[in-house]
Amino acid sequence: MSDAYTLYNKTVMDHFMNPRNMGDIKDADGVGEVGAAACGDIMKISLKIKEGRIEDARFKTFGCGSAIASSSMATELIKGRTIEEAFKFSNQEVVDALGGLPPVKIHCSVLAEEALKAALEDYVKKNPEAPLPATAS
Amino acid sequence: MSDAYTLYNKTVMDHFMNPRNMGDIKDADGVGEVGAAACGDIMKISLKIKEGRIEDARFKTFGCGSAIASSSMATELIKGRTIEEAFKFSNQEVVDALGGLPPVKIHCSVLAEEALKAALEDYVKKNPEAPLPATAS
Amino acid sequence: MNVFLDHQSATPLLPEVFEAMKPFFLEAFGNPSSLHQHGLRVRDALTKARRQMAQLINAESEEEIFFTSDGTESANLAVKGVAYANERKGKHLVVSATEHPSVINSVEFLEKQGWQCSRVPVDAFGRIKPSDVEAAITPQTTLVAVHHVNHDIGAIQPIAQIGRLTGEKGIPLYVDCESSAGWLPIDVQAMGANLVSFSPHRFYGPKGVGVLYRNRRARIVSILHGGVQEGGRRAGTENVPAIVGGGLAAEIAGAQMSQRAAHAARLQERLWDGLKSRIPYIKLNGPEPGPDRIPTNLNISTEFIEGEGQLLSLDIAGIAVASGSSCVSKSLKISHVLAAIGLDHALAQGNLILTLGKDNTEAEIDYVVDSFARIVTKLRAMSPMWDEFEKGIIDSVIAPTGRGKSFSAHAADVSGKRAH
Amino acid sequence: MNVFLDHQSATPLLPEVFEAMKPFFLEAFGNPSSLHQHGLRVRDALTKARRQMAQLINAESEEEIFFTSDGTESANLAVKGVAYANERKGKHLVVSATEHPSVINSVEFLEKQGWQCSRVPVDAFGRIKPSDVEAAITPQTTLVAVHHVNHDIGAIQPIAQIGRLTGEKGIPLYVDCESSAGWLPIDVQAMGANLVSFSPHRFYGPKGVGVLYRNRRARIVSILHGGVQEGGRRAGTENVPAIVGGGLAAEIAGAQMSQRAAHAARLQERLWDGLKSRIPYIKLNGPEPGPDRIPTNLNISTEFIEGEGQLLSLDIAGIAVASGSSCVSKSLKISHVLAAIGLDHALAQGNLILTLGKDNTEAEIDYVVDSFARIVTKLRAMSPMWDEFEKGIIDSVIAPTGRGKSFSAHAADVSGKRAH
Ligand SMILES: Cc1ncc(COP(=O)(O)O)c(C=O)c1O
Ligand SMILES: Cc1ncc(COP(=O)(O)O)c(C=O)c1O
Repeated sequence: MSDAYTLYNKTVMDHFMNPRNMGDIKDADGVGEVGAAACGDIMKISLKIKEGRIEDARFKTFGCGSAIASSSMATELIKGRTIEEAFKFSNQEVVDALGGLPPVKIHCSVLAEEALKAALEDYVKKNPEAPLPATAS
Repeated sequence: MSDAYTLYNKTVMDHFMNPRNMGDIKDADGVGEVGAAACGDIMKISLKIKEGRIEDARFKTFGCGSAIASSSMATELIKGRTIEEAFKFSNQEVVDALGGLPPVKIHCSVLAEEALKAALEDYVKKNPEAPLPATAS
Repeated sequence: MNVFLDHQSATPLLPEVFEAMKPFFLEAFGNPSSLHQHGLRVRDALTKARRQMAQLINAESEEEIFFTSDGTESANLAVKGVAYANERKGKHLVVSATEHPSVINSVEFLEKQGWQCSRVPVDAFGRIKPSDVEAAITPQTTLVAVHHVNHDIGAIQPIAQIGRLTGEKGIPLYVDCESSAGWLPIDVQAMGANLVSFSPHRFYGPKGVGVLYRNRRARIVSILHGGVQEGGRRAGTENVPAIVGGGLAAEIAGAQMSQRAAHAARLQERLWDGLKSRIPYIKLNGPEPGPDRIPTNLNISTEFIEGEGQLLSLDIAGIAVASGSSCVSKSLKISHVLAAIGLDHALAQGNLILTLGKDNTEAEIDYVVDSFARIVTKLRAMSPMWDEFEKGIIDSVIAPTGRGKSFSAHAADVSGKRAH
Repeated sequence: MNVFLDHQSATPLLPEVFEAMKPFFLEAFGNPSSLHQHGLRVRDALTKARRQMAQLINAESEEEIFFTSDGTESANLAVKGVAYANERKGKHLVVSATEHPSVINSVEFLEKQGWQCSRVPVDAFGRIKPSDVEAAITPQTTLVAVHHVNHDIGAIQPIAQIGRLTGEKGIPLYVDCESSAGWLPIDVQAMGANLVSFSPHRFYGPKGVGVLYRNRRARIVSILHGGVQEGGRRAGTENVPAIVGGGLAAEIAGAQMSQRAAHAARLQERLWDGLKSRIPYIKLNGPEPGPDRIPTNLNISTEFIEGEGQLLSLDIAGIAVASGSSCVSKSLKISHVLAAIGLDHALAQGNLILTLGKDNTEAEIDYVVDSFARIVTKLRAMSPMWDEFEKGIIDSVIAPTGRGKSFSAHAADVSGKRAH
C-alpha cells in the first residue's frame, strides 16, 4: 500500500493499526460502556484508579477506524490524571491529539469522552467515599 | 479535406460543387421562381421548349447545399422530356438520382419539383395554344 | 500483494479501449453537431458506438441508444423522462425497494412534484416477486422500474416475468442494468424492457458516459434541456472519446462475457468457501452463488465487528473492498438494501462488499482469505461485543447459542446512557 | 491548407493535458467515493482540480466548485437547482432573450411547472441593459440569469452592473460563462455572481466535464438525483480523467489568457478587415471588435447567399466554420439570438460564425479571406437574388440602393406561390 493515500491522517492510522491500551483491566475500579445510537458504535473503557489518580486505562471498541483510534488516544491521554481532571476531559483533546478527524467522525471522539465519563461515574458509584468533583455531570 | 467526411453523399456533393445547368436562359420559354417559407430557400428554373419537348433547362438557387444539388439534378433529369412527362415529374426522382438526401432536406427536392412546375405553367400561360396535359395542376 | 476487489466501484480501462479513445482527444476533436469534416468524422464514430451498445443488449436498432454522462443520469432520464412524458396519463410509478439511489431518489423527487410511488418489497434474499409488481400496478401507473441485478447484494431479478406482465398491461418497463451489463447476457427484447440503462465504466470502459436504451413503445422527454443532441433527448456537448471507448468496451465485454463470468464464478466460490471455512459467525447476504446471484459479487456480514475497520485493515493489506456499513457511508444510515432484506442491524454494521473482476487470480483470493481471517481475529479481540458474546452476555444472530440478549438489545441499552 | 475556425464548437486537447489525464484511465482508475487507496488517490486529484477551477474565476474557495458533465448540465443545475431550492420564496425568473438554449429551454421547462419568466431584450448589438434587468425583477424573483458573452455574436454583457443590482436586492445572479471562460478574465466576486458555469472543452480541455461555481449566498438543490457525490449537489460517478484534465486546462488558460486573447484580437481584426474589404454587402453581427466583443468571435452575414452553402464550400477548402443560418440547424428556425437583435431574415439566412483559437495564424486568415471571397462570388453567381439585386428588382439590406423591393418581400411573394 502506498502511504500517500489513507482515509485518516498518520496519527489516526497509527492508533487504529497499533492501538494503545487495548483490552480489559481485571478488577477494574470503574468500567463504562457506551454506544452511539446513530452509527451503532460501542465503546468500553476500564480504569484502574489509585489515590484519586488514573493509573491505568484500557478500551475495547466496536466501531470504525476513528472510533478505535479515538479510544486508543483517549486512554493514552487520561492515564496519570486525577479524577477531577478526568471529569473535565473533553473530546476536543482527542481530536487535537489525533491531529484532526473528518467532520463526520467527530462523534467518535465524543463517544470516547462519554465512555471515559461513564467509567468515572461507575467508579464514583462504587466508591461513594471518594471526593466528587463539582463539575461531575 | 478528407473525402470520407462530408455532410452529403458523393453525388450530392458533386452537384453542389459542380452544378450542371447553372444560370439563366436568354429568351426562356418558361420561368418559374419559388420559395420555401419554412427555410427561406429560393429556386428559379428557366426552360427552353421546342416542339413540346424541354430542350434546355437552367437554374439559379439561393439555398443550402442540397437545394443547389437538387436543382442541378432536376434540370439534368428534365432535359429532353416532353411537357406532359415533365408535368409528371416528382421530387422523388431527384432524391433517387442524388442517391438520397437527409430526411430534413427532402423539402429541397420538393422545391426543385415546384420550380420546374412553375416554369412549365409559365410556359403554358404564355403559350395557350400548346396542348395542356390532363394532369396539370 | 495488491488485490482489487471493488469492481463494483471502478474498473481499469482496457488498454485497447484507451488506444481507441486517443485520437478523439487530440486529432478528431470535433463536435458532432458541426457540419464540417471535424464534426462529421466524430459523428460517424458515435454511430459506430451506438451500434456496439445496441449489440451488447440485443437492441433492434442503434437509434434506440442514447448517450448520457453516467448510470445515474440514465436512471434519472428513464424515470423522470417517462414520468413527465406521460404526466397526462397518470402519475403513479412502481419501483422495487432495493433500486439504486439514482432511481429511489428520482422517485422521491417526483413524489414532491405530485407523483405517487409504490415500492415493491423484496424477500430475504433480495428478490422481487413478480406478483408483487403486478399487485402494485394501478390504472395510473406509467412506469415500472426494476433493476436487473442489485448493486449491493448481487441478486438477479426475474425480469422476463415482470416484462411479460408489464407488456400485457402496456406499461413501460425500465430495467437498471448498471450492475449486470458486461457481465450477464442482456436481451432487452427477451426481457420485455422498454428502457435499459448501463455504463461502460463497470466493464473496463471509461467513466463519463452512460447509456440509455429506449424503444418506441416508451415515450420519453428530455430532462437536461438545451440543444438538440441525442435526438433531442439529451442536450449538451457529447463526450466523444468516452462514447467511442465505451462502445469498444461493450463490444469486447460481449465477446468475452462467458469467459469473464465463468472466471468470476470460480473465484466467487473459492472466496466464499475460504471465508466461511476460516471465519466463524460470517454470513452471506443475498442469494447463494448460482443462478440467482451475479458471479462477481459477495456481500458478507462478519459478526461482532464493524465494517469500516475491516475495510481499512484490508486496505492496509493491499486489498480494496467496499462496505455498506453505516459508519462508512456519509449518511450514517444503514443501506436501504440491507434494510429491505430485513438484515439485523448488528449484521448490517459489519458489512463488506467484495466484487470480482476478470484479472483477479486464485492466489489473490487465497491471500484475501488469509488476510481477512487474520483481520477478523484482530478486530474481534478489540471488540467488546465479541468478549460479551464469549461470556454469554449477548448472543450471535448468525448462529444463536440461546445464551444472552441480542446485540441490538445490548446496543440499545448502552446507547441509552447518554444522549448526544 | 487546413484552417479550424470553429473553436466555439470544439478545441483540441492540449498535449500536456492529455498527459495529465492518462494515469487516471489505466492506473489511478479508482472511484472517488471509495474509501481505499484507489479511491483516496483520485479524491486528492479532484480537490486539486477544484482548486484550479476556483482560481480561474477567483472563487473564494474550492468548495464552491461542483463538477457536472458539461456546460448544458451546469446551466440546467444553476437554473432549476436554484428555482427548486427557492420554490417557497417565489416562482419568478429573469433571463436575457439571448441566453443559450440550455438556459432558455430550462426556463421553458420550469414555465410548464408553474414558474413565470421574464425575458429581457437586447439592443441591436446584442447587449443587455442593466436597467431592463432591474425593471424585470419582482418580489417573487428568485434568480437572474445572464450570460457573460453571447455564444453566437460575441457580445460581452455588463455583468458587474447587473451584479451590483442583484446584490442590492439579494437575488442570486447566475452568469453563464461558457463562451468567455479561458479567454476573458472572470472574477466571480467582482462580477457579483453567485453562480457561474463554464466547461474546459472550450479552452483546450477535455469534453465530459462542466463546472458550476456556487457561493453560499445561493441555495441550490440537486437535479440529478442519486448518491452523495459533489456534496450532494450532483449524483453520479465522477468523470475523473476529464476533471483532472479540465483542472490543468484551466490553470494553463489562466496563465496564457492575455497572450491568447491578444493573439485572437489581432487575427480577428485581420479577418474582419480582410473580409469587408474584399466582399461587398457583408455585415458584422454583434458589437464591433473591441471592448464589447470577445476577441475570438466574428459573426457575419453575407447578403444574397445562404449560410450552409458557404459552410460547405469553406469545408471543401479545408476551412471549418459554423453557421447560425436556419437551413443548417435541424429546426429550420432562425437563431433566437439573431432574431433578438432584430436581424433581417435575409441576413440571418446567410449567417456564418467564425471563432478563432490560439493556434490560428495570419497566413491562415489570409487564406480564409481569399477562399471566402472566391466562394461568395461563386455562390452569388448561382443565386437568383444576386441577379435580381443587380437588376434592381430587390434591394440590399446592408447598403440600400433605393431600388426594388426588399428581399423578404420578394421571398414572401415567391413562397406564396405554392403551399407545401
Ligand atoms: C444499480 C446501479 N444503478 C445506477 C448506478 C449509478 O451509476 P453511475 O455510478 O454510473 O452514475 C449504479 C452505480 O453504482 C448502480 O450500481
Ligand atoms: C453560452 C453557452 N452556454 C452553454 C453551453 C452548453 O455547453 P455544453 O456544450 O458544454 O453542454 C454553450 C455551448 O455551446 C454555450 O455556448
